[in-house]
Amino acid sequence: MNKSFLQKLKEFLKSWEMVLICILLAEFVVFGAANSKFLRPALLFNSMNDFMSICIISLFVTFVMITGGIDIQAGSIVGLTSIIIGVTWQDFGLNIWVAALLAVIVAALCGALSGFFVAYCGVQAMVVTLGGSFLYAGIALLVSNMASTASYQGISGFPDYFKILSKYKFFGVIPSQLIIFLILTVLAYILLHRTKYGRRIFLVGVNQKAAEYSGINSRLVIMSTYVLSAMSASVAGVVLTAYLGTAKSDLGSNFTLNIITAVVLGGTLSTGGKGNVVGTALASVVIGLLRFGLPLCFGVGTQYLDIPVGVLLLVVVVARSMGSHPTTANLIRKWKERGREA
Amino acid sequence: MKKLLKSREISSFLFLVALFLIVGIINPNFLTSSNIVACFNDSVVYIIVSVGMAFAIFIGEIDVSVGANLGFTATVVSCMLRDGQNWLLAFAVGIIIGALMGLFNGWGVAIMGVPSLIFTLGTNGVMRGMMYVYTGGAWVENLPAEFKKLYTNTLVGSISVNLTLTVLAVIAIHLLLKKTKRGRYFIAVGDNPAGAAMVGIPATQTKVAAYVICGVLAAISGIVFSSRIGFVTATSGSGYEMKAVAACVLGGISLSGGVGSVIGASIGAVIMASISRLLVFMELGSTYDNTITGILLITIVVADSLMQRNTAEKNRRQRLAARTLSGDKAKIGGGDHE
Amino acid sequence: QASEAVSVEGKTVAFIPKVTGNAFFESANDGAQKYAEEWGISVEYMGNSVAGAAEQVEVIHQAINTGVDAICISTVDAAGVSDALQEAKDAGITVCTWDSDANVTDRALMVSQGTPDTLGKMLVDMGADSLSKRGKDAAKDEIKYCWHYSQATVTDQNSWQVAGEAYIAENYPNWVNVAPDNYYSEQDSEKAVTVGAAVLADHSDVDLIICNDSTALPGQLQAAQNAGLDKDKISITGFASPNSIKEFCKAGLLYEWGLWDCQIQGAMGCYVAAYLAAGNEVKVGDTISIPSIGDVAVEANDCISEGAETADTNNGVVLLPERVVFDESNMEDYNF
Amino acid sequence: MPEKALLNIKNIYKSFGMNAVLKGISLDLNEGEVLALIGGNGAGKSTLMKIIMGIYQHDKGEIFVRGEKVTSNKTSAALASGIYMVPQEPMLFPNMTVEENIVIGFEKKGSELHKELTELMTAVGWKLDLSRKAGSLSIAEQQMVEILRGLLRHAQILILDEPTSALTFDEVESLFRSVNELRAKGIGIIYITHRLTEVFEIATHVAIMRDGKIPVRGLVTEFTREMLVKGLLPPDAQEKEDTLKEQMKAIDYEHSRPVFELQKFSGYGFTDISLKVYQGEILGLAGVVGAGRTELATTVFGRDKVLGGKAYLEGRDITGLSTRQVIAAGLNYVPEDRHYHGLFKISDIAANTSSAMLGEKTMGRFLLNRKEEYRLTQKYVDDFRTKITGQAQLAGSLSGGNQQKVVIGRSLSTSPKLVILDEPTRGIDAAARGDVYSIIHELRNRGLSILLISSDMEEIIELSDRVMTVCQGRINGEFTGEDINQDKLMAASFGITEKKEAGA
Ligand SMILES: Nc1ncnc2c1ncn2[C@@H]1O[C@H](COP(=O)(O)OP(=O)(O)OP(=O)(O)O)[C@@H](O)[C@H]1O
Ligand SMILES: Nc1ncnc2c1ncn2[C@@H]1O[C@H](COP(=O)(O)OP(=O)(O)OP(=O)(O)O)[C@@H](O)[C@H]1O
Ligand SMILES: [Mg+2]
Ligand SMILES: [Mg+2]
Repeated sequence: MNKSFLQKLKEFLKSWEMVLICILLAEFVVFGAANSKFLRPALLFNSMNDFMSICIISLFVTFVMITGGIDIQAGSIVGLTSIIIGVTWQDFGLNIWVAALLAVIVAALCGALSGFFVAYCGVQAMVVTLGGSFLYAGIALLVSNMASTASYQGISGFPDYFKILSKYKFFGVIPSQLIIFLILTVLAYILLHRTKYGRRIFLVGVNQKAAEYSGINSRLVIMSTYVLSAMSASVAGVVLTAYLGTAKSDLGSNFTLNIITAVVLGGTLSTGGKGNVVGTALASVVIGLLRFGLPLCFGVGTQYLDIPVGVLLLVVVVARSMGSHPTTANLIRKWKERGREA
Repeated sequence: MKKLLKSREISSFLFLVALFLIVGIINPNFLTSSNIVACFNDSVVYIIVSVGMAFAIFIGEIDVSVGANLGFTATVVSCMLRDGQNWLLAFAVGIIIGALMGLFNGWGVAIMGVPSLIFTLGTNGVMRGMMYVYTGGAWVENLPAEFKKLYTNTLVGSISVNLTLTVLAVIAIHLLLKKTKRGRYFIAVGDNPAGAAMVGIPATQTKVAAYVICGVLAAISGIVFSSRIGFVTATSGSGYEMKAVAACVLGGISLSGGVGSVIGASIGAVIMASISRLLVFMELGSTYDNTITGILLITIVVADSLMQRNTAEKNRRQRLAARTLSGDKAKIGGGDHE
Repeated sequence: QASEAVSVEGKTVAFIPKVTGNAFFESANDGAQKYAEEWGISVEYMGNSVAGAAEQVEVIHQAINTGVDAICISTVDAAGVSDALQEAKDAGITVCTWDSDANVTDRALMVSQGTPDTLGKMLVDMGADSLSKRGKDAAKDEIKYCWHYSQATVTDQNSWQVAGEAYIAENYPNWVNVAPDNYYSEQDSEKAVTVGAAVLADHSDVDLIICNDSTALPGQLQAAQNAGLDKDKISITGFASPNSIKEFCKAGLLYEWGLWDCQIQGAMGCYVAAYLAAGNEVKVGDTISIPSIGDVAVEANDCISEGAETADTNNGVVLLPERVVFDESNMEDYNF
Repeated sequence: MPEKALLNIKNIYKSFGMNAVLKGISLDLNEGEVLALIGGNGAGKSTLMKIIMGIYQHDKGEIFVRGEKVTSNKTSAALASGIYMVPQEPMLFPNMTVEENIVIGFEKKGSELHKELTELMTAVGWKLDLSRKAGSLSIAEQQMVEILRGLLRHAQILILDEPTSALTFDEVESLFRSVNELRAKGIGIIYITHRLTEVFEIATHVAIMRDGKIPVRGLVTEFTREMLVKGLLPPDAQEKEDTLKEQMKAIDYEHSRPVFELQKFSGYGFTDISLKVYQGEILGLAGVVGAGRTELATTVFGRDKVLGGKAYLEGRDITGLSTRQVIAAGLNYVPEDRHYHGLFKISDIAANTSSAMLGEKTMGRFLLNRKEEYRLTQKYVDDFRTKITGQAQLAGSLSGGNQQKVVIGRSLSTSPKLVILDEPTRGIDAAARGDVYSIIHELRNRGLSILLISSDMEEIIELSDRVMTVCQGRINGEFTGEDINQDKLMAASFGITEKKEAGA
């Protein structure tokens, strides 16, 4: 507001997002140098399709984590969405869009249920959503039993106009999933950083009691973040179902760790009160490109990718906490002072 | 007060009994003594890993790398045994690996101050990957028959030696935690870290120790795991971290730290370990596995939390009401201030 | 006809399992690598440690990006990988399948371990044989049996179970299935043992357990061993690699079990993929001669899945020449 | 001076990051001394004590205990050498019992300790249920547990960091008795406080800390109250307080209407409260800690259940409304506990100020109106002369007084008709206190009604037009004009005077 553009720029250059952008650039440089294929737009964009679901969910799990909670059930809601779409479309004859809408509504209810337990019953988010991850995955399996086709055959044959949702390529290269992600990022950014609702999320995360004394309905705010993250998981489920052309109950079952990694890497404080949609979006892309680039450029097998992602997470969090560690902080101060004297 | 403390474990235990009875009503085959004993026998791996997790949770942190730790240790120890190495050496190597992983986690969490969920998530990923690197993805098979016998050896009736040792160890750990000066530190650190520092409790050391214990127990459970299963796959132990957390919560341990006991964790572990088995007896098939686990977990924690909140609220109101009541007395008796 | 086949030398094949870290797929990869050296092709083993459609699509994309000549895949879910395989075809990559098939229109050749009928019958026959060996009369006694495998969602294992049930109904009407819903252990070794132990405890009188899954069989055997049973008290049989069961056989827990030679299957899959990628063309009825393995015939798709169409060229099924029943006498001849 | 000082601190330096807190502190403590350490908020008193305890490490300087240089900087070493600190905020283990809390860390057997503990408790004359969970204790009781901990340890050097800020009169009395007994036994005590009366009551020596240094120290007898106040204030500070009382115009009760009214209002912790607050009036609510005034305020504010009676704001019934509705109706509350209920520490000042306004249309319908937020924040920053580096500064990094100004600013942002101020100057230093007083006066002069809850009698006397005393959850006195004085208020607060006498 009262800051000059230069000041803002300076602040941005020092921000965590800038670090992420640097890591992203480093990825492009290293991978690009190792194998020029990496830089081919068609390949690069195509590869993004494979991790867009994680990016989409991470955006809104950020909301949950800002309130001081955590959401480890989002992954199983992806599968639940997928199988609901499949079963209601194939066996109940619903229009595919109606089926998708229904799935999103069910997901929202699931999120509301977990959110209710967290916000109104005061149960730890970790346990509730852990229970939720079991429960919703289990329900997905039960729904899949309702299908007339034997469960091992899966449900497929979705109409093309549904599949195009995830398959269309703008200008022949930019996949629609990426566009959906960008739209959602902008949406999440506005919601979190520009609206009164977003401000309430932050305040509740910083100090729930003080928020209540300010007349904020903190429980409703907390619950709503779980609804939002479940809905985003559901959108990811719709996108993924359209992308794969098949409805399965176990889609997304192993997304959890990647989602949390992306949110944390994005700079969200796991104790709540601090976080950033842009950081999350960047971090999720950083992870995705790592998973794409390492096999392509260095022949690392997919089953080994947990190592570099884990190492990246460890290095980043340790480095960041080192910055605030007393001994290093002292070192930095001394170093700065010496710089001033010189 | 002490009774109240204990009641959390007792309510978990009653829940376990109720669960068994319900299944017994559906299928009387379940309630044979040998089957019940088998339920406990087969819970040993879960008990050990959950007790380890309990230490991490006591201090107010979490360790989601125990599953990978378990799997990795199982892999390394099994490879050594398969290749005919000395058993003691193999066990020692396994336990050292577990301790080192615990130490590393402890360093990250207690010394570097990284949030524990995040840090152990990272080590989890790295260790899972290492399992592949170590085995190249292949199964470790054909473990020595004598090693597998370690699991089935029985003591009294069909109660296994493992179970007996585990139960004794759990009781010993429980007593150490409750009765010794250093044992109490774990709970204290989780209860109020800053307060712990005030009375001279070495908070950092205690936290690191908790992680080392957690790592060592994960490693031991990895060894028991391989002697029970007889072969180790590249995904062995995945999912154990969450089940161990669930076991602790079912056993009345609060995730915010400072509350609960290892006995509670063990009871929770028996519940978690028995679910697949219960489903077989209920003819429900594994389709219901997740649903039931989820419902169990949510119901118990929600009920527990509501109950706790109610008592706290009741206490508060009683305390406040007592103040105005004594006000009445003051009026009548002319004040109780000398 | 294929006398002047173009050499496969120098071709690169991406060999994709359903999931890595599973003994069956790892053995198949070992076989493929072994023969690949001999044939002068390069086989790249690419997979994910999680068996999921989304994960497998990622792997297929990885193969396409790396620029392989051919893909030889065991699909997790035919529908789920359909589009990805089409993309591969569009990129000029030959797609073949092995073990678990894709939609017939998405691939050229499939190297199949056999029809569901053959495999279902084989499982039941091994069971009947085990029963006879311990003095039961499979044809007359009231035999109690059940199935224990990975999951209801696994295509091939289910098709064998269905075929096996049909075969039992026809030939052994005296048998009783004590758990028509089957037992599943989701390829989780710990669960396999737990479920196995529970089955034994719940049905102490069960005579035969058929484990048509390579994790369920050792798990079930381990549970039996832990319960102090052996091959003369209960009959357990199924499909698993010889190495994972040898010790159990030596310990007297089972008479026989079976599998096809998955090393050969993996190798064959890679060979036919490279063969087509090299520009050779095959029709139903042609034979492909594979160095050091032998001649194999290309058959129509409907021999493994009823009513499946077969395209004119480069489409069909290659059946594995043999499936093996392992027992104490021959198990040391195999190492996978 | 005796040969060996109990505690000898030489030239201590300490910084947190870029913030240099201690800049060369030297201090001695001898046997049988009670050293009162006073200083503004953030002067570094607690930090210095934490360094003595080995919780923080100093950057430079030396500490000697009984002539021996302290080499280990561990808390356990400090405890072993006979130092114990009762921290400013009690730090008990909420899930442990009182007894477990006190005996933790001892090597001795439980039964022995229990015996010692009960003996100790009868000696000091405090009653506490040893088997209660510490989490259920009131702050005063927690403080007692902390002190017992130190006594049981037979500490030679006892540090009390603002021990009385939450104690009742009785408890303060018995604490002082124990302090005197301990001093007689030759124990050295460092006593940190913001209450200057206490300094003269209990201390033998006094040291003033300002700006990371100790510019003034000596025997208590050498000082007067005025000298201490002068020593506390920065050299250039001007005396503001004089002007206050004179500016106040008397309220014309005849023609004024009550803005706020409680009729037989009851809730948890208080019963049968009836009172009226008039336009432009400051009604003081005096009492001792634990009288139930905070409960009254928070219940009116929609945080707890109403058990009976009615609350009216400008004639409108606001009984049992939610906090949000109460705020909208025109009432706001400045919580007693700034840290837990008031402040968003890791949010910026703008977000702190506007947080209660988020329900209003002026802050935007859906999107947040940043311009309006900036204007609003700047208004209160300017009005209250809050010292900030910019609106983007995090509230947690402000000093206590400035934090309080931010919270008061928020409570005014909703343009309330009545503001309830609960202990508005608790834990605030003298300079900031003056600022807060002038803010309160200004508000009154603008016609705002204020309900002032305070346990500081001087504060009540200085600010209020009319005072009511609360004792054990009931109103037991009303005072106006000349009646508003220490003696009468104190007596009523402790329930010694009956209502009729007081009213007469
Ligand atoms: N752990 C810490 N990290 C960073 N800064 C700190 C820390 N502890 C204290 N400070 C800063 O050090 C300064 C001195 O704080 P301290 O608590 O010692 O003051 P104090 O004199 O005890 O004040 P009060 O009267 O309010 O208790 C303050 O500016 C405070 O913000
Ligand atoms: N539910 C609670 N949880 C934590 N602390 C509380 C709670 N209720 C009161 N306190 C604290 O206990 C102390 C005693 O105050 P209490 O609310 O019991 O009486 P009070 O009427 O507010 O007294 P006063 O207004 O004179 O300080 C206060 O410091 C208050 O902040
Ligand atoms: Mg202080
Ligand atoms: Mg109060």
